[in-house]
Amino acid sequence: MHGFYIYAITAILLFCLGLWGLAFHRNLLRKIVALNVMAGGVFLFFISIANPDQSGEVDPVPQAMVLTGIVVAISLTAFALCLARRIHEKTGQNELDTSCSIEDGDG
Amino acid sequence: MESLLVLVPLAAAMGSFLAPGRGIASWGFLTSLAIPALAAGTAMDVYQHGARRISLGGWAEPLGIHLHMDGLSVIFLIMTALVGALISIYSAFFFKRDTARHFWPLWLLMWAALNSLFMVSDIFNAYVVLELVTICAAALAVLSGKTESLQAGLRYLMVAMAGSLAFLLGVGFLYAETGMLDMFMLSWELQGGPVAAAAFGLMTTGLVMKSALLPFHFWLPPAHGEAPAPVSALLSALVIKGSFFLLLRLWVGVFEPAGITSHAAYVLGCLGVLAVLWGSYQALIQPRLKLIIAYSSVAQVGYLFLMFPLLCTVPEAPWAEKAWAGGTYQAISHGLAKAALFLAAGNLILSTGTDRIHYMKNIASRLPMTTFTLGLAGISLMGLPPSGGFVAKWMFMQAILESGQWWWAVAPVLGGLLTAGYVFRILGYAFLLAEKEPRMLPVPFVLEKIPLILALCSILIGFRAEEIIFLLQEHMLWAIEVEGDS
Amino acid sequence: MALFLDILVAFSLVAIAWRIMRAPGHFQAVVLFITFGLLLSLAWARLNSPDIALAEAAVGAGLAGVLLLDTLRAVAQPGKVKTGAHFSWLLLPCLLLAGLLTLSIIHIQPDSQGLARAVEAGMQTTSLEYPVTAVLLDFRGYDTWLELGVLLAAVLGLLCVRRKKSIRAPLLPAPAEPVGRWLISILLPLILLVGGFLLWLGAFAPGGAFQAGVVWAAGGVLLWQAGHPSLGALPVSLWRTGAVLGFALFWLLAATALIRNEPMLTHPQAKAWILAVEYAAALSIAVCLTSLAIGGQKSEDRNQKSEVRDQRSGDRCQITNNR
Amino acid sequence: MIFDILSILLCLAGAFFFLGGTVGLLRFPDNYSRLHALTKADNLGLGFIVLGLVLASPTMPEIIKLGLIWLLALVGSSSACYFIGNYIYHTPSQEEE
Amino acid sequence: MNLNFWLPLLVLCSSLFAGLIIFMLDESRSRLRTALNLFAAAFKVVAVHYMAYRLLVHGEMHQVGFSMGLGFEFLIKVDFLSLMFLALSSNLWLVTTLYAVGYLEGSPNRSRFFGFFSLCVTASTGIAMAGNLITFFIFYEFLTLTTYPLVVHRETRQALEAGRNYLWYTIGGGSVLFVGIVWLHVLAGPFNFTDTGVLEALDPAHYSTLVIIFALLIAGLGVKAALVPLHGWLPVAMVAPAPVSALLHAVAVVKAGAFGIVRVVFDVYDREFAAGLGLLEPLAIVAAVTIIFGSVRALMQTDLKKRLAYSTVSQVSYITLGAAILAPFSTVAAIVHLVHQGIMKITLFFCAGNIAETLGLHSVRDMGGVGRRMPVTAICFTVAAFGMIGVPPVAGFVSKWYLGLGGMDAGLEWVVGIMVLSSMLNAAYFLPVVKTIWFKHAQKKWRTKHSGRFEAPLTLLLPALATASMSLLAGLWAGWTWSPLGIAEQIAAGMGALP
Repeated sequence: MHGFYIYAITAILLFCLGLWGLAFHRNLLRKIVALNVMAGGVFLFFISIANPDQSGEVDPVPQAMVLTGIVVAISLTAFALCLARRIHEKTGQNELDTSCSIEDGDG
Repeated sequence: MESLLVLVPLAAAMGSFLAPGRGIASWGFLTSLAIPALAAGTAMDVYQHGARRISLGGWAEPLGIHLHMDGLSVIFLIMTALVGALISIYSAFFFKRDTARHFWPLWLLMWAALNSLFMVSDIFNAYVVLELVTICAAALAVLSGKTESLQAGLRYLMVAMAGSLAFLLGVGFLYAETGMLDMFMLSWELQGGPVAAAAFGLMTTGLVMKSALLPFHFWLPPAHGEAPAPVSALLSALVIKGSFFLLLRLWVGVFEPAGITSHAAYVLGCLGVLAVLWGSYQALIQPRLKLIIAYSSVAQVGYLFLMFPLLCTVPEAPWAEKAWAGGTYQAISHGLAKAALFLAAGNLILSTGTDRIHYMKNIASRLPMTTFTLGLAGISLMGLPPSGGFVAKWMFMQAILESGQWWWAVAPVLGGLLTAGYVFRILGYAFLLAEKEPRMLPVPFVLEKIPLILALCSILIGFRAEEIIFLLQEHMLWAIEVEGDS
Repeated sequence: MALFLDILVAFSLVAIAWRIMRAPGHFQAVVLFITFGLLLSLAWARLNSPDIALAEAAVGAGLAGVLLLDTLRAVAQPGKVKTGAHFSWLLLPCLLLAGLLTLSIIHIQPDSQGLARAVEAGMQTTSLEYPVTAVLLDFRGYDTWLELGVLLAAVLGLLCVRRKKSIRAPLLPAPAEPVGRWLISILLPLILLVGGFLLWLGAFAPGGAFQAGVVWAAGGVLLWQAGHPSLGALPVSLWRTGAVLGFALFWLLAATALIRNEPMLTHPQAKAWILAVEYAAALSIAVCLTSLAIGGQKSEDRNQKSEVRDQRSGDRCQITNNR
Repeated sequence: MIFDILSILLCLAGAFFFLGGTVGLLRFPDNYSRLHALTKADNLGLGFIVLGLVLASPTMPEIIKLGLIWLLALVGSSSACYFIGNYIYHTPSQEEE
Repeated sequence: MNLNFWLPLLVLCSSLFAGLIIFMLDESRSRLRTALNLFAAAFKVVAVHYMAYRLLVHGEMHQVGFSMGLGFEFLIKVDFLSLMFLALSSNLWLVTTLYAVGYLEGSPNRSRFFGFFSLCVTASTGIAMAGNLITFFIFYEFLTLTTYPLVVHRETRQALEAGRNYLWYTIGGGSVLFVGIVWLHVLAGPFNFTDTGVLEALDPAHYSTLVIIFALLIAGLGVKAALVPLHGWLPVAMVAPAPVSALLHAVAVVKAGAFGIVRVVFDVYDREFAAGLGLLEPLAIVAAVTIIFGSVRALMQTDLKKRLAYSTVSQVSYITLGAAILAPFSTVAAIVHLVHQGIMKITLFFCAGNIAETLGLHSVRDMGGVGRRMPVTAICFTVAAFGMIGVPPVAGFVSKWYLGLGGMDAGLEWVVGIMVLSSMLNAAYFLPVVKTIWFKHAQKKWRTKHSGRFEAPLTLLLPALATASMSLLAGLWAGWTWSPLGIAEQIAAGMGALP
């Protein structure tokens, strides 16, 4: 019972810390790590509600959802990292330009 | 029938992935033949027999996942089918082979995901489908491989991921509160309360981030402006609508019955008005055609959010039907018009090699068809009669005046004026005589026709609003609840 | 005592997350993130969810760690460690948000069983014996199917960014020393075995397609790291087939139901059907994750030239041909 | 009863070695000795803990699994140690943090 | 075949299809284009007159309507008032087309020009036949859009500037009008022009809202009708080619605004009810101010076309003024001036265009000797100018006479004062032009482009001649039952509004 609150609140804290990190860091890698911390928080929340009283009874549906979520998260992370890498190759930067370019379109 | 809407593009996606040879575009052709027919069939079905749902795998609520078709879904499905099919044909002629190899599987996957999204009934399933749309959209956005597009794509991806995670946390809260995931069960199970409110806030924020409403609009113009033209069209016309559709579904179906929407609705409405003004203003000062169109999307998305204060503040409001119809109409006519605009911009780039509007001089006589397309789509965006945009504006305006929340009228009136400003800014350059004849390449026949067809569609849907509005009002989400109960 | 342990785990999670955000060096942050993943899997073990713990240990700590470290190596800027951070005041609203969400969490009555009862009822009908696997493959098979789609889409996205026909990373030079080779020769069979075991286990106990796929993917990454030529020798068509196989079988499962005039994804509750799909899914997950892990590499030199050409020609359409 | 006490004692011993390894990691002056402390102490610590758990576990399959875990951990940590050492050896200019 | 159904559609489609086909024609096929255009115009004239015959003589009702699913009907319905505007626009389309063919000979982008020209006429036809406010609005906005390409036709920076100006004004006006229409719709539900007393039957609590709505409607329509201070776009738009100016001032745009005001006052609000709400007097004052202001500004212009433009600002407000005075005579004046002003002003523009095109003269000061060089043009100009001033027997006199009578009837003596003042101002800015044309000698050598048998190409000369004689005839035969005045009198007597 108390376990539920402990983990749920931890989950929320992780989510919010990740959110802050996402806004706080300029480095793309750090942003992606922050997103993953957020994801960890969300997943932790799901599992904490799957198993509120830490008895043997575990709701399998959130577990399945988290498994799905982990795959989705790693897919997006891998793609984002690949993009970050490509950007580094082209610009030598690990950050995004904040200014919107006015280059020509897809010509 | 409905399942085929998902199965067919998925099969084509696999096909184009496994056989990326010379005929890769034929996968797209086949799909764009099949999907409009299937969507029309589904629409007829719903039109005649009312809303229906199927349980995937034969597992009933609350365990299984369902697909849900009602008036709202089929209208979005048809819009997606129409826009998707036309853009597919355009793309078949637009992309060279080495780009086509990457384009087709991603777009077909995304098409399936969008179709699935418009039939979604399960909130976790909604998350998975949204992520599929997101990753495909981000990958498509970087298709050109330019640095700007890579940066824009990554920015979009990260915003969308954060939005999805907020949405997912909201799903968790709802599940913790009610122990179920099906929207239609939630709609009569969910009571108000802090947990539901937290879920509401998280899901709304997440989806608003993905729909690019004002404070979260920053990712949209570069992402849509830097992508190749057909991709910009897809992103603007369809992808934003996906998350907006889900938001609408959740608000009207789940949270409004629970009575936790009223204050937030005003916030969304205000943001919508600001988005209309800010987006239009930005569109007025952009130097590039595609950026103008992209900022116009920011503004037009703002319109959509006017629906919420009109729909979700007063229960059982008599004007709700009008706001409902107006918003939906806005969504579909914007989809059609925006696709037409981006494709026309694509033609322009093909022909002149740039989309800076200073170089657009004299296209009115050199590319009359494209100019005409820009004009027609512009009419729909401005909401001038007779066009889809006008129907939307008419319905909205009626709802606004009937509800007595007259201050929302700022958006349609001023927004319409500003829209006229940027549309005619484009057309003004188009009519301007060039000092010296610019070098222009001819544009292939099909590429010129397709945006014109899209623009014409966005006008024509203004003529026969009756059936669409019937579909929307007779088979509204909340009208189905009784049937869903059985 | 148990409570103490929970508090300890929870506190360390938060503390590590804080350190991840505040770490001055990127390398430090990544290593801390790997630790974070391990700790998270510990939390899940504490919460009686061995499946998730397994998956997290393999993915969150393992695969994500490899990805992050690899990227870090590629984008390292020697002599220029910028911690270009801004918006530190944003911590305040984030904490406020945390406070609000916590306030609402206190109102959750964690005694509702969720869908556990419905799953129990469903277990009577389905041919699978382990609830989590049943939910994944049967009750909510649609999610799993689309999740394979997301994985596939990520691979497609990678190809798109890299402008490659297939994920074929340049092989690292084979290690000169015997230890690496020895390690591969010991670990690889073991990895194959463990993956198969997990897959087999999934039908009635914690384990299943996903965990097995991740373990196999780890094997693939190891192969690549060790510069083993077998990965490069894989024909492109075979690789493609492997990547879509699970997805395609799911598609068949969905489509055949239509022929029998049943809702999509309905299937005769024969175990063979489900198991075939599960095994194919495991294979596809392994192929896709391996591709994701090693596909972000820069292309080989030969490819690089064509890549440059690609960029220059950009997206100009067939018009140039038509003229 | 006697098994339980023995098991607890063995686990405590394992924990002690882990602690020692960690202290070594933190306190030793150069990379090689740090590595040494870490791997040696961890292997030993894990060995003790596995032994303790073996004493406490009821069935044969579990005992085998525990044994496998120890073996795998040994393989893993020793090769990791080798790789790290190799790396440090080949990049002498790399200063410590 | 049910003519009552098909005839209005035919009238509408004759120009619509002509326009669409012309768009598709290649630029070089000028003969085919001209033939098509003239045929469509002639067909339209015939159709309109046949419809007029059926309506006026046999009392047949022409009506087409279908529901758009938005809670209102798209309704096309022809009454006497529609007929006035229809006859004006169809006849003038024919002559203007002829004129434009000659005027634009050999210039680029003619397909686009004539296409939009036809669409523009379609829009004004639709405005004439609209059976309710929403249908009216649809065509009204359509008109805005189709005139833009005409205004910017020359594709110069100046033309674009004028076009932008035009758009800001008219689209802004359109938005205001839109708000007014929707509000009215929300308040009173859907109703047609022929339904009387709808607004009067409303809860008196809504009367104050009705005042606001009236203001919105008039403000929206006033932009096109060039009511001061919403007239700014009109003089700037003079950069467009002469046929376009003719169209803007006489047939389509300005007229549409004035016609809309007449509709709103007569058929939406009903004059008695509007007067009861106290709406008419302010409107009359605005109109009076516009009349004087326009005339004064016209006096200050040296460019002939500019002078004509300000003259339009002033003259069109006669219509508004007539509508705003609650007396049968002024009603007649408002309606009849709709036609009279059209034919007279178009004559003036044709003549100005002729002079500019043939001799390259724009400024009033340079026009000495034109009377000797181009006598026919000069005569036409003089007739129309006299009409504008109000010299009998030209048509303008009739309008002014009735307006004055109406003012006396309604007890608003100041209207007569306005009439006198305005006529004096009219004289003050037209007579010098006439004098220069006839009695001054040429100051410098003319740039002559044309060297034919006549003073100007026949296509430019004939239209001017035609409209000049029309304005003369309309004055001379004003007593005929089916003359503009005759029909206007019938409308004022309450016969125009068929059930």
